[in-house]
Amino acid sequence: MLKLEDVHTYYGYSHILQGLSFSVPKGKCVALLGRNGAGKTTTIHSIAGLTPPRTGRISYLDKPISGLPPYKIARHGIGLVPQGRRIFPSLTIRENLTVPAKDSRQTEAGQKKWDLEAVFELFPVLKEREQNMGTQLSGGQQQMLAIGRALMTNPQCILMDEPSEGLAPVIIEQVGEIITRLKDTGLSILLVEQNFYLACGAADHVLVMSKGQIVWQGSPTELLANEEIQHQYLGV
Amino acid sequence: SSGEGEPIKIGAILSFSGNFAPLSESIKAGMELYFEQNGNKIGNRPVTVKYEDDEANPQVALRKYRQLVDSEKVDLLVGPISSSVVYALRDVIEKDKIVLIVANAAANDISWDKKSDYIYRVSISNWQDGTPGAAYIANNIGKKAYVLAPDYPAGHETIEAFKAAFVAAGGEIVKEAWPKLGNNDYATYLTDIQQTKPDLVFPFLAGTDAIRFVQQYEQFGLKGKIPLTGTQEFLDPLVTDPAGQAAEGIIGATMYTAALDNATNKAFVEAFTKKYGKTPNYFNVQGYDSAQVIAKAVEKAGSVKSEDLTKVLKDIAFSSPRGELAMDPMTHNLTLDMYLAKNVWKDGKIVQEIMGDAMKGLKIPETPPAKSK
Amino acid sequence: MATSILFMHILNGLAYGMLLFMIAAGLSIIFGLMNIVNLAHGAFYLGGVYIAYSLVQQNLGFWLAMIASIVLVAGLGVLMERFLLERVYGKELEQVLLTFGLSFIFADLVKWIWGTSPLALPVPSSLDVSLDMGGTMFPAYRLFVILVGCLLAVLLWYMENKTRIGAIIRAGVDDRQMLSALGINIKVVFTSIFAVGAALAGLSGVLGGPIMGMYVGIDSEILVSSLVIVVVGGLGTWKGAFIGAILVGLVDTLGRVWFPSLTMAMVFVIMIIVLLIKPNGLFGRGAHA
Amino acid sequence: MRANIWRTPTLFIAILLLLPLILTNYGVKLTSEVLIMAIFVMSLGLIIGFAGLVSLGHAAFFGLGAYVVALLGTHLDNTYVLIIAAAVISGIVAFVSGLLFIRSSGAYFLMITLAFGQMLFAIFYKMESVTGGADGMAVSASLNLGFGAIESRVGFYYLVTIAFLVSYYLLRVFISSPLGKGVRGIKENESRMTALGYNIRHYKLIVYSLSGMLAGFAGALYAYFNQYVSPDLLHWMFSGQALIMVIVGGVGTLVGPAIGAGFFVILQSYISSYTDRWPMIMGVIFVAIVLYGRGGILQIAMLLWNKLRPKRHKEEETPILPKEGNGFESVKG
Amino acid sequence: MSLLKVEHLSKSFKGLQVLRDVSLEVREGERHVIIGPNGAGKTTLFNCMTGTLPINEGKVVVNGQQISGLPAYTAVRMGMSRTFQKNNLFGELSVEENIHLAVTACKPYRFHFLKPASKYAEMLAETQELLAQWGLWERRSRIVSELSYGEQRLLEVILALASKPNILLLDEPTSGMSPAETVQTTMLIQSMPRSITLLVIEHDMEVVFSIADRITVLHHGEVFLSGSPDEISGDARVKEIYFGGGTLKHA
Ligand SMILES: Nc1ncnc2c1ncn2[C@@H]1O[C@H](COP(=O)(O)OP(=O)(O)OP(=O)(O)O)[C@@H](O)[C@H]1O
Ligand SMILES: Nc1ncnc2c1ncn2[C@@H]1O[C@H](COP(=O)(O)OP(=O)(O)OP(=O)(O)O)[C@@H](O)[C@H]1O
Ligand SMILES: [Mg+2]
Ligand SMILES: [Mg+2]
Repeated sequence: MLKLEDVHTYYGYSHILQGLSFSVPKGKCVALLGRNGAGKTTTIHSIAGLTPPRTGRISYLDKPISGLPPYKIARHGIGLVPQGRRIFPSLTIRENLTVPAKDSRQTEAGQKKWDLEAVFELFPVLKEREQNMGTQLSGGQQQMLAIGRALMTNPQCILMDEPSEGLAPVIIEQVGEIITRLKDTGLSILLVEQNFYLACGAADHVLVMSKGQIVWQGSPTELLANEEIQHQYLGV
Repeated sequence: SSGEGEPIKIGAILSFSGNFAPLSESIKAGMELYFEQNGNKIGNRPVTVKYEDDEANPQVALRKYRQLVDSEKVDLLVGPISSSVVYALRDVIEKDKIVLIVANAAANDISWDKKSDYIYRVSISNWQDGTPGAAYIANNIGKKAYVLAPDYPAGHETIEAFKAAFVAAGGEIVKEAWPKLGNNDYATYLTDIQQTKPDLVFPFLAGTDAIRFVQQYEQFGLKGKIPLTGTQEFLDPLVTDPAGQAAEGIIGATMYTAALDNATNKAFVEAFTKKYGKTPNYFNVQGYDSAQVIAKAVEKAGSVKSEDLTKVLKDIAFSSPRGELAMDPMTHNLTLDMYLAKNVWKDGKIVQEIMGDAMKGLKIPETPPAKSK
Repeated sequence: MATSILFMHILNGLAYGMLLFMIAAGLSIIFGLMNIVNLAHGAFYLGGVYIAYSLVQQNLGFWLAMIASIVLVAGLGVLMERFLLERVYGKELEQVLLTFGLSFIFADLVKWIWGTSPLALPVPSSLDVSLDMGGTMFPAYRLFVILVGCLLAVLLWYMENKTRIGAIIRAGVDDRQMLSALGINIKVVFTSIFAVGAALAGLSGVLGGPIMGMYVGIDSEILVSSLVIVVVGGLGTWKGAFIGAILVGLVDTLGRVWFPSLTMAMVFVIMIIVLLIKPNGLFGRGAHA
Repeated sequence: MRANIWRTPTLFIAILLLLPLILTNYGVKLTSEVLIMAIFVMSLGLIIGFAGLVSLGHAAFFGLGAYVVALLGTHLDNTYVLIIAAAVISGIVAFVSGLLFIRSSGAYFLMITLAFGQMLFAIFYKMESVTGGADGMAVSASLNLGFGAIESRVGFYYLVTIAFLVSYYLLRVFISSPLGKGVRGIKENESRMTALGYNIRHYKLIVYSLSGMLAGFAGALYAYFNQYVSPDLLHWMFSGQALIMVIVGGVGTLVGPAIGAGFFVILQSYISSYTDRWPMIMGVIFVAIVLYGRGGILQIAMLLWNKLRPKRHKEEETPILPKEGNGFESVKG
Repeated sequence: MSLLKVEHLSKSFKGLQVLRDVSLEVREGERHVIIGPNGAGKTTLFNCMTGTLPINEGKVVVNGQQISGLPAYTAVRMGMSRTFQKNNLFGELSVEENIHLAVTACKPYRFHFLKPASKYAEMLAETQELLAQWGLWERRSRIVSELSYGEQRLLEVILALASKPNILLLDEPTSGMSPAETVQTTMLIQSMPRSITLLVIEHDMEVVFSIADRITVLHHGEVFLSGSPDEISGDARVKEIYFGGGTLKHA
């Protein structure tokens, strides 16, 4: 499982994450909510090693991963669905999926292995268009591709930064189901969402973030009950 | 104002970077050898030579010229490899009234329209390079010549000269080819030669162009099939050493080879091989003679003032490794003896073998000859 | 003009094109694929041919010398990528200055070590024969160069279509961060591919030397013609460099025959025409650099 | 604040005007050459740093300007006419070639401009009867602004200085003007500019032609300076040098390229006269600039300046650094 | 009469038919929302209307004047400006500079080059206004690439507004915005003067139904259904292909 202890991250001089501590248990989904600029993406990037924390400790399965280069962290089995899709423009859709592909040796026995077929089955449109360039997909389709790409690394723990962005409601529901399915196969999930209902629907535990700090946490039901927090920090 | 023992400053403008580097280095070596032999003194005055790199670019050369003349205050200049540099410098030289000893630039016009009281050439002119071999070739090798030279002024001047002399000797130019300067693949021309089937091929090429040509000439199986002649570039270690056996058998006229049999040359070759451990090429000689001419002129004139120097330079005579030479006052260009030579393969190395005289006392005409064809 | 001679000229053109392709192959990887503006390409060529020359002088034999000098040049490439270029990925202009500086340094080193007088790397004796092709002779060595060119083409084709390498590099050029976040050690990939590119440039030096010659100053000629080929063909695909080289080789050669007065500008005329019709080169993937 | 904006320039101008008093003849000549180069390199810096058009054929316009003076000069000897003709003709050629080339971008633009330059080079190289071909030609026109021919070095120096200052000032206004900002925007993001309603083609063409004109102007001055022109002035090697000067000085600024020009020319001419190893030394310097002087000499200079200067000015000064500045200085300063 | 007309528009990318005979009419002042499954062709429709992409058949008419076929930048001259689904900003420039460019775009003085832009009071004023209105004032000198994603989404919308359009095309304006910003943006959109005609692509139903006068559903590149919000929300087939079970709401 994934564990953050008193993580501080900076961009140059600006102190963004101010002592973040939380953990994502195995097979559970933790949702991270907060207004724009709260520091959610920075949190995700700190874990993935894209913006390494200056102080504090991040460990996965009790192995420290803070300070490792991103690719090593990823090889620990941590997958990333980045904000804004970040599809590789000069790769075809197929290549976008195959480039990160990792064979299932590392994936635990009995766990569902993600490969092209599996992803194509999940998002059939990707198969229809496999030879198109990644950026020739519609926004939503790119989002699907980004999710599929992360799954292709057969992660143990997956970091999702606003996976529902630009998706039609039906597909959002589908994403919700995917998340539940992933949990069932024993994946841990850190879910950053703006879609309040998706987050509350899929998550077992919710963190509310503001100005780089966790200002509230609890179960979805508690949050749904807590008008005040919703209003103050999420503006729902 | 030549006070006793006051040093003489010489400015050398050469092209140490770019394709002319080897020529420049050779000339430098020659000059250094001469001055070293004479205790780096002219008369009782120490000599210092300031070398500048013009990158074979007239614009840079002008900058270097100013540096030497305005800042270093040199007494006289020696140098350029490329003729365009001489043309660029000519007017300023006339203005500043400073003497330039040309150690290589071969353009004919330096002795004709662009002739200057302050510019004297101790190297060779394109006309003198193209002319001398022609008669022998026409009479002894063949009448149908395939000529090839880079498509730039020197190329045209040299071939022009050769043509005139060759036709005059009853020869005929069956084809002219003009590759670009620095052309690296001669396949097209070599194939064309195979088709044209001339009696002989007469190229004018310098440095690496010449080496590539000679080697590819062999690679395309032409060596030994169609006689290869050429200008003196093809009879010079600078080309024949790297070209190796491919250069074997080339015949032509040259103003210098280490094999020349005269006292000065014997001494020169010995001293040179002692200092540098290799046989001298004709650029070394051009450098050596430039230095020698400067020294002689200064001694004779007893001053470094241009007006004095020009008086003596006009008809200065000196004994060069090339033989006894003298400046032609009408053209400010040397009267040269040209020798017939041949590349022979002797114990793992190409050497030049003198076959006799090509032309004695060869002067460049005082005015441009009427163009042939 | 007789067909046989036309055939010869075309053969020459192809041979020259293949030579050019061999020389440009390294750049088409480093510049075309990795999108690194490498003005030191010519310097790699120099390195290749001069090192090989010295080793041959130590009578190591052409082929051993070739392998050794390729390895050395590749090593140079690794150092260059690891310690210098790595810091300027995505900054084309800084790459320009950096590699330009390096090419200055390398060229001057060569001058320092080997002197300025031109040298020549002899054709390996085993190939130093010329074959009779219907009356006209043709050097066996050039046929060998054509062969090598084809092999390189196959190699590049394989890398691009049969392995993930090509895709990984393109992805790395698009978004280094994202790619490494997907578990790919992009540093290692880039360094090794850069080394391959350098090695190819070195190889082209060794094999091109006997034809193109060896002297300080050829590096910039090599650089320009390689750039022309890679750009005419279009960045980012082996096909580009290959077809580009053949095209340039043919037109340049036939140009010498049919438009002798244009030889100076021939190559550039082709380039302008191609780029006016196809602004991204013949097979370009779209604007780069 | 105001004072602060004006201090540096006035200081700079003062220095330029006083230089001849302290410099040797050669120094004056060299500085004049540097200033001419500076104008040329600024013109290139304009399209590279602000329009993102990296050209490797800019010398073509410089050389063209020079040849215009040389060739026309044999027929009529009016400095004003010649210089204006040089600028205009170069500008027109830039415009026409721009029409064709603007379409391509990045490396393709780099190479197509290189090709264009080389074609012009070939033309001037080949037209022996007219241009003297490879041997070049002497410039007969004499420099005369109506009050007697300017022959003295110092006279010429001051002329060039004024030319430089004026060009610099105009460019400065240009880049901070709406048009200039538009150009900068295009460098950043073409599709957005189009979506905002800018006709990016026009902007690119305008700035490219302008830069060509300025290059031609510099070329014309150079023809007067050396009294001799040769095809080398159009060769891509020269374009390449200019490109290097731009980067060395600092891309995305105006002063940068000017400084780069001075740095390059002076350094090279001195180093090369003290050692044959000058290419290596230059090379090392370039590498060092990339590794330690992110963004060129100017950057380094500013950093030092900021260190030396009393703290309180920091805020006002920093914007000149390329990263923040982006040629939007005026908005900030 | 309708201000904006799309007539029988068709578009295909080498063989792939993306828009099929799409016709659309938007009355002046109308707030028209386009919804539809991912890949339905919404963004492509925008691209074709604004001339970003060439169209195969049909035409686009604004104020009775055909604009299809004209270069992209002319659309803005016709008072039609747009946002992008994928952030498309001047990453290296500051927020303020971004807006400067947007404001200047259609000003007569955009070609002036003899006076510093900083001397054009009007431009500065308009910029300030926008910055204040959208609460980016204190972030005005931030380099855009250093803004958070949502903050950048906000800037997308601002740039489109800056040219004072009378037809505004918004492609998923609130995607990536947090609920708070979404509400703010929605309100700003509602508060826009009726002189501005709105064409909005949106997947957030709350936003859709709070601004739409009229909704068009695109599906497989064809107009599937067009009608009032109530008609749409009531329609079973739309529910099936687009809304889905709506389970989320009751999570
Ligand atoms: N590269 C950067 N340099 C400097 N500051 C940055 C950078 N990226 C983000 N920031 C700042 O850090 C803060 C947090 O950014 P972050 O992207 O983590 O927010 P977020 O919670 O992901 O917001 P959103 O919901 O919009 O994605 C913001 O104030 C942003 O301005
Ligand atoms: N440049 C292109 N080349 C090929 N196909 C394209 C291109 N752009 C879009 N498409 C295809 O056209 C269809 C419509 O794309 P579009 O972006 O308009 O969808 P959309 O309605 O905006 O979807 P979303 O709601 O996900 O943004 C998609 O199937 C997409 O894959
Ligand atoms: Mg975020
Ligand atoms: Mg869309």
